[in-house]
Amino acid sequence: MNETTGGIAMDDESEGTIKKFMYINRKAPYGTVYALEALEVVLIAAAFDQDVSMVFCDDGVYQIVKGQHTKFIDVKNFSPTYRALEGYDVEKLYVSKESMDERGLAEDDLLVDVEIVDNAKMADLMEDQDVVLSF
Amino acid sequence: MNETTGGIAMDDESEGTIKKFMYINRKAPYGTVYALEALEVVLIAAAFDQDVSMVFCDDGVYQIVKGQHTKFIDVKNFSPTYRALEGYDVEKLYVSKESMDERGLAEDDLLVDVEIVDNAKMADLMEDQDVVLSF
Amino acid sequence: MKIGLLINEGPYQHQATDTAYLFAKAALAKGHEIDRIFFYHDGVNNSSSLTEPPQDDRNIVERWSKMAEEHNVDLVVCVAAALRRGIKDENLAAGFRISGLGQLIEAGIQADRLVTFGD
Amino acid sequence: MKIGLLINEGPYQHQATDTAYLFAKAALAKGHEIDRIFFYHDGVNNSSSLTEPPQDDRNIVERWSKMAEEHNVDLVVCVAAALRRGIKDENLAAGFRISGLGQLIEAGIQADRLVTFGD
Amino acid sequence: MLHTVNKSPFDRNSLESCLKQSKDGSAILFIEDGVYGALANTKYSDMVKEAMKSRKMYALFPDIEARGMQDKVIDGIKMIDYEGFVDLVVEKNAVQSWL
Amino acid sequence: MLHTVNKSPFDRNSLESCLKQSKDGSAILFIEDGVYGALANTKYSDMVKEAMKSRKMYALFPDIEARGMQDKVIDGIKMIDYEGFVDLVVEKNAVQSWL
Repeated sequence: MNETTGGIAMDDESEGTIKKFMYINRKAPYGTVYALEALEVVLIAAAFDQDVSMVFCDDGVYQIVKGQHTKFIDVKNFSPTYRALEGYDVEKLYVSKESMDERGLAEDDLLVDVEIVDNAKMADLMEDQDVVLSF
Repeated sequence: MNETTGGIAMDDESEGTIKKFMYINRKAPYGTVYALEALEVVLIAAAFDQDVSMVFCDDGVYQIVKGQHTKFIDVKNFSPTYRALEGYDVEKLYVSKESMDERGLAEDDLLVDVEIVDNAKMADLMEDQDVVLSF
Repeated sequence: MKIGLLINEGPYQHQATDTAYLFAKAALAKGHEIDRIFFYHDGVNNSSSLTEPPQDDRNIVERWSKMAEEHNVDLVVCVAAALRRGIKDENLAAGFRISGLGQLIEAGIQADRLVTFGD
Repeated sequence: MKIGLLINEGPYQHQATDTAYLFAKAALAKGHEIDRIFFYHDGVNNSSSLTEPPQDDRNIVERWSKMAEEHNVDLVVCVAAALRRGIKDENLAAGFRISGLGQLIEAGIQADRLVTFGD
Repeated sequence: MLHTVNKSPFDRNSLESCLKQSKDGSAILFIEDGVYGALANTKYSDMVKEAMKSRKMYALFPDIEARGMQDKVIDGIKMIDYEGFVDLVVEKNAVQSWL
Repeated sequence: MLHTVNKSPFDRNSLESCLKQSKDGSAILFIEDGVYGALANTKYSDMVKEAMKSRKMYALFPDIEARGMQDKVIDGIKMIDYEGFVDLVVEKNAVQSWL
């Protein structure tokens, strides 16, 4: 457990608690490091047995678009990792309908299965969380 | 001279040249360091006897608004320094009319004398430069 | 109440660290506990012992160290983000420790509130 | 042609430094001269000798050092910005030197073009 | 829920995003360059006033004053200091920072 | 003159600012997250197409491809690589980066 939790042993207090964590991704990949380092947080978080959901809205929807090839900017293409999330039991992925529409993107453009929700539903989901981390 | 030029002696090649330098300020003060560090560049640049102009557009217009009091955010108020620019022979200050209008600002809100120019004139001024530095 | 903070930007470049500090100070003054402050992304640069701001400017790194000492605040720097950006034990300021991302999740679980400051 | 660059952001956090590097590499390959690269704001963090990215990632600092060595590019780090952010001679990577803002103006005067990369 | 906005609406889309994805009854706090979103007579004032009908809005006074905007804030936006910020965080169930 | 835009128009105002303050006949290059401004069928496509009537537009292909946008670029925007970027800088009298 120490390995996957980033080198710490969870104490008694945290072991019993299950909180709702939401990770909100609002930024495009590659232009800044937030998308990559947010993904690293979610992968670690998966080991803690909390209730995890991930949101992609605004330019964050570009993170999970198919067909990324980063060879010529000399940066690692981390988009395949989103497909691995399911194996970490991170299954609640929500994408903003309005953000998709503004960008002319369709569900078929995305490389993972997601639930597409409108702004009102997104606001409801957000309101229901214990901890919201936004990148 | 070494002192004011940041510790360097200008060589023969640079001594004879006079270029048009434009410093474009597009960001608000305090939220990021760009406004302050851009001002530091302009103060040094003044020692080089080049043709210097400064532009304030977009949120950059907020840099030169009167009445800034930074005591409670524990940061130095550098706005008085804009008034000192004249003493450094930096006299060409241009402010975007459209940026002022969108923000509901009037010339009277500004702490220095400036020339207010519209987008077309701003584009003309920019086009006329040898070196444009944008912060 | 137990409050945790996440800080995503470095010192001087963005106001985020200043706001986080002044928020933490106010929370401590009101008797709340600042459980842990986690430094991620460029936020890890808050822990560099080598910073030397001008005399008339605030010393951001020292402020954190002092807060850690006076109020027993746990200042945790993300190891992966720190290695990418050149923060290691040799230039780590007093009061900070380097550890894994699990510490951030743990802060989210243990604190009553987790507040993010960034760009 | 003589080209100068101004880099305003640190490594890994923003793509600006990557773009600047690939631009400089292409310019050198085409036979242009990269006269000087000036690192300002968080850009000074490009010169930290302590960075240690993951094995499968690019090493941004080393790339600059290598370029300086192979093509005699003058890599200048702004002293005031560097002190604020904890870059000093003791953690300055090979090929970089610390100097004043005058070097930026000088680059603007001497180079045929000055291109800014930032956030 | 408490939402914080720290970017100018002229520069970024975060205020608009926040208004669209926050619920009626939630609280919105303007901090740092976000305080430019709390001002009267700007391109964004009407959008903010409309949102104020269903949400409670706050602005961090130290940031307002730093920027010289103390006389320009929209009526009805409550000015608070860092202590008030802490109180809001304690009062609400969670905080979302629109960065 | 060459203008570079490195931010998404959805996130920042820099593309709009650039279009308003650049002259007819100038060149605009989309790089980094700026390439999202070069795409068809988005909220900003019409604004960009209108500007293309009087300005020459380029997009950095390595950035387009990194983001998986190779099939979505507006017709008439010229794709270039880093060498093409260098050529543009050399060709034009000065560069303004809209950061």
